[in-house]
Amino acid sequence: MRLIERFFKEPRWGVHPDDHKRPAADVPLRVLPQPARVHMPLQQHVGGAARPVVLVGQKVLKGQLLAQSQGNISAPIHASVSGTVTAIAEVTAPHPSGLGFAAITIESDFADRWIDTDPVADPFALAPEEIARRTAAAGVVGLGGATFPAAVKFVLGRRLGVRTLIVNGGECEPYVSSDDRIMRDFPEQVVDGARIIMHAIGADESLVGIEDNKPEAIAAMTRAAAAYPEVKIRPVPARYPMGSDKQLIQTLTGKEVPADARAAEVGVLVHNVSTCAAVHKAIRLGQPLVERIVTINGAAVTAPGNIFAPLGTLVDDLLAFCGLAQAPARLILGGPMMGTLLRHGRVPLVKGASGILAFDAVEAAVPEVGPCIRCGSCTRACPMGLLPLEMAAHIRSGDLDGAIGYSLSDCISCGCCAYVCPSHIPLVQYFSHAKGELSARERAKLRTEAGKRLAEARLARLERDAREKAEVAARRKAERAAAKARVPSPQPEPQEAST
Amino acid sequence: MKDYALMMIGAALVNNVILARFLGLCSFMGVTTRIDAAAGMGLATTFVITVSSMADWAVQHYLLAPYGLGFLRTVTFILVIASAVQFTELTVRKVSPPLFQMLGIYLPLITTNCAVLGVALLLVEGRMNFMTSTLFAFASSVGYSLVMVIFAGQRERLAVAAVPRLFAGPPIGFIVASLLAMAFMGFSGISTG
Amino acid sequence: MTRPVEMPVAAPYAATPNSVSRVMIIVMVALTPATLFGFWLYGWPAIYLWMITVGAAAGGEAVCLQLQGRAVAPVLLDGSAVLTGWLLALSLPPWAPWWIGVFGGLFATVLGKQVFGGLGQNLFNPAMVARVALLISFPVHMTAWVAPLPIVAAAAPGPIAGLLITLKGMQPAFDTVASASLLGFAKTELSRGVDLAQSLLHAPIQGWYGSRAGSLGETATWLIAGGGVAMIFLRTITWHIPLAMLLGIAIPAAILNAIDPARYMEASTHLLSGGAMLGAFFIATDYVTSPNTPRGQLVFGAGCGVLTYVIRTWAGYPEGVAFAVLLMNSLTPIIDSYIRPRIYGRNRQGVALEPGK
Amino acid sequence: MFIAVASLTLMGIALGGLLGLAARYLAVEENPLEAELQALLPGSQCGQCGFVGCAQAAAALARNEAAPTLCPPGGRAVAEAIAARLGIRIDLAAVRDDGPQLAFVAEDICTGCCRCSKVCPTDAIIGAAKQIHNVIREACTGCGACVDRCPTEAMGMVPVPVTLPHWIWPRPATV
Repeated sequence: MRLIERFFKEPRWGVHPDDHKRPAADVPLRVLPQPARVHMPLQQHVGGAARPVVLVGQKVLKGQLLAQSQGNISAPIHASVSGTVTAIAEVTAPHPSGLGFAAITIESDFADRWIDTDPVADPFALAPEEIARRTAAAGVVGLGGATFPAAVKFVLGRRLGVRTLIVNGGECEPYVSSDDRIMRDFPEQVVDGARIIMHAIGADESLVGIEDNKPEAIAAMTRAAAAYPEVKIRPVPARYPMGSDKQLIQTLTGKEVPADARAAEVGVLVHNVSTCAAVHKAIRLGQPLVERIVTINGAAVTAPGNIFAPLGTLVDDLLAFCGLAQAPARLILGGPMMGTLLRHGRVPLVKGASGILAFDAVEAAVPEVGPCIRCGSCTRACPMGLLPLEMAAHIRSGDLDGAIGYSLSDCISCGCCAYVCPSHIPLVQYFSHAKGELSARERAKLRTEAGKRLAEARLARLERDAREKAEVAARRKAERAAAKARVPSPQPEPQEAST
Repeated sequence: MKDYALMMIGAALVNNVILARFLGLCSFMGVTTRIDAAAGMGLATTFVITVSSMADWAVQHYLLAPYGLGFLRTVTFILVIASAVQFTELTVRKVSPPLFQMLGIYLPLITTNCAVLGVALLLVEGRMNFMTSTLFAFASSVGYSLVMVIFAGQRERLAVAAVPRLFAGPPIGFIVASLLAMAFMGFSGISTG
Repeated sequence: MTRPVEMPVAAPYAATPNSVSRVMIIVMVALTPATLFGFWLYGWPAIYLWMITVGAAAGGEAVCLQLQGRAVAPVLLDGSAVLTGWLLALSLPPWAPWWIGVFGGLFATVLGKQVFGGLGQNLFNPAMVARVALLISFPVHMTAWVAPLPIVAAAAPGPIAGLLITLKGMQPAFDTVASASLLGFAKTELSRGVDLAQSLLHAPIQGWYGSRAGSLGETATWLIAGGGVAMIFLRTITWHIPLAMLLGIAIPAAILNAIDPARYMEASTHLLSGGAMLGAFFIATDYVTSPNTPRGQLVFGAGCGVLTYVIRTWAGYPEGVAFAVLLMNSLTPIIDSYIRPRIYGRNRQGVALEPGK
Repeated sequence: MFIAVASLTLMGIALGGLLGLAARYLAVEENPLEAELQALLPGSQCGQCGFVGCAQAAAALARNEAAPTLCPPGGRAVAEAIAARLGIRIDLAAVRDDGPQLAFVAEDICTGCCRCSKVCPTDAIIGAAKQIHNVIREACTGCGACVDRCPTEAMGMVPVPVTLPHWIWPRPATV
């Protein structure tokens, strides 16, 4: 019977990897002791990097503004411990390149003193704009991994008249359970945050999509939402990538987000459960986003589980707290499907980091890559309906335009294709490479255009200079001739000054 | 009616211009790097073959045969074909500049595409009437277009395949063409059966 | 094997347990019952021919890899060359001489596969390329069938006699078992003007369980189909191509049989004879040379079926599966480039959906 | 003999007349190929191709008198684009492409002679006479015209430094 069910009832997209979420998900939440030092990167979000407003040597309190947002899409950064700013310098970014980015380093005084906060007793009395303003000031960004500034989405949702808020409790990445934990331990915060967001965008209902492999979270959330009929808990089938906005929207509402459009244009807005909790803290308690729950998991970890830790803590400190059974063969920030490879653990915890995985040699083993046998597994797995094998073949032979013809831009890099590939072809890397090359090409084009404009401006300038010089010369000549004509009159030349 | 159908199947599939008669091989290798270019070439050639074979039929029956000018056959046929090609070129250039770009030099070269003259000469040999010869010419050129498009699809895939350096390019193209010809042999016997 | 850390590896950092060799092994296991039945039915010569063909295919692959300076062992171990040889052997007359197997096996892996760059790069099904090449080059040997002579039967050749048959060709002692396959027989009779109602009365014996003259793979129809269905349930293949291909044969056959039963055979006869089942489940479903999308696979399968029927019925060759598969293989790139899945957020033409709807 | 000559002549005249009519009715304007090619070129008029400027280079390309690989600052991408526009195939391996480059001034050797800033096609070099010059990165097109002009060899080219948002995943090693 199960076989038949498996055969006919599975969604037509996605994959079902081993989730490895337990036992880490069932371990009670632990709080990381104050780290001695934190590094607060200026760019932990999509958009412009924040601009520092503190000086080296300055004493700061927990929650104090360190760097303010710059531009329309940006987010401020706050101190996650109290102490002294010791440096504003580059640290290694959580990025596969291992390149650095700017961060503010704070030496902790272990006092954990909060700055004066401005709690709001009744957020529903506030104007929606005020909620968006406070959320923006608290530096809340999408905590599911996208790290898009939350307040920008509030304003957008309100402008486009969004009626449905979708709260994303999908958390389909294997190993990771930080959203699960927040729903089990702080369901009231999530529900309250969701209601505040609904108020901010003017939505009538919110649908909380939770994968059915998290029954405890579903139960806790159902209890917390019992008093609020507008908040509906909707279990969804556990299938990767259910936590992707587009797939969750389709599963919960049946709506499809058009290509190149935003979800708000079909009347829905998606926020992660952790983002909801962060909004709750930002509004009700006036606390900026300075801490988060992060899953520490993987076979190299002695005591896997979820940790409540200040942002900016080094990955090494988090791993040391959980204990390492062996030197990890592979370090990943995020989940195994879409996470970021870390070259070492001296990388700060950023807002969008839901998990840190330390794999042992068995988990980290990369199977030998073979040629594509065109089996079509990737095509069946692709949640976007793309043809990964064709795109990769074109990219491999250097035909990027061919890959664009197969709609490379619609790829969400979920990794389903590379996961199911029986030849273990690193398809996502092909696509990331091509996307990078294409944006480099785009930048080069913009640069060329700018160069052309500058060159034209220069030519115009040279022409003008030449013309003016010629004019001046001509005038001088005329004047000289005129002067010669009437030698006796030694009049000064008033035009000279005007040229 | 059945005879016409069998004759057309025979001309298009069994005795395919390219795969069985080995005519028009230069365009077969030259313009088949992209499906749309091959389809455009097929259309242009279909037009040229059909129109010129109609004209050639008239020339043969009202000029060459009655006055015993058989020795002028090749010259006059080429004259007719060249005019038809010129006309097609002007039309394509007007109607579809991108196709004109893609076909490039191969468009005027339809003149020397042996498939065109070959079909015209086959018609004379076959001593067919006007209707039959026009249908035969049309079916032959449809067969030509079909193989062009099929082969272009395969070349598009070969372009991204990891063909060994030794065989990359025309060699693997000819191997594929031979395998394709083998597959088309499956149709043999249809027109006689 | 882990790669050096210097070159970053992109996500995902998890992989399916499936692999190319696992796929090949499943297909081979699915073929095993039918093959063993064929061995039992045709005795030692069939076993030798199978071994020779598989060996030649694997040997051809090994030599090509060696010439290209690529590692031989890992590629051979993926099993694709063995499978190609196996499928080819199943489509040969079981008592064919050794050089048929050698020529076919080499042709399949060298010209059918390795010149294209190896696994995954070929445009035509290697086994069918070899079969068609053999059929065109050696029509007599390729249509010399024998009546079933179970290995346990007293008249059956023993291991030594069987070896002689494979090495030296048909021995006079066994002339009596020479037979024709049903499709070939009917075609010959029809061309002599004998209609089916007459000719089928004294046609070669058709055992319902597959005991009849034919290649290894065309006799054990039900075992072949069973293996194919098992592969569908194991998700090694999908149902689209087999179903479409069988329907593509059955529907025109049923219609024409209803119109003129004296000229056109029944649909069931068409389905159960020749390489129909083997083709539908094991040959047309070859990943490399068939379309990727379900809709494309339906078109491909239906095309294979209809062409098989057309060639069987009207063309010169009694059996059309191999030709049909090759012809549809040649159309696969075009099917793939025109039939694509609908992309999320776009319509079938690839244009973005309207946000209003 | 007469019939043969006459019939061929008549056919020639008739078909020629028809084509003449067709040419009149199906006339198309000439493709603005030159303008299109010029749009593809970097337009910094650096002169490294041997022509005075990009317009002249485009004209030469349109007349088929120059190779699509003529533009060093454009690198592989421009060569590819031109070849695609002209419908010809080129050997891309022959194109040297070290990736985008930037000019830099070695400040300890610069004498402030202003020669480089005079030739810079985009005015990307600033600095008054007798002052150390500097390159505005955003404006530099990497054409390299300044390098040869420097009397003290203080000008050089460096690859554009890789930054976090501009980092590109390497293409996987092919098997």
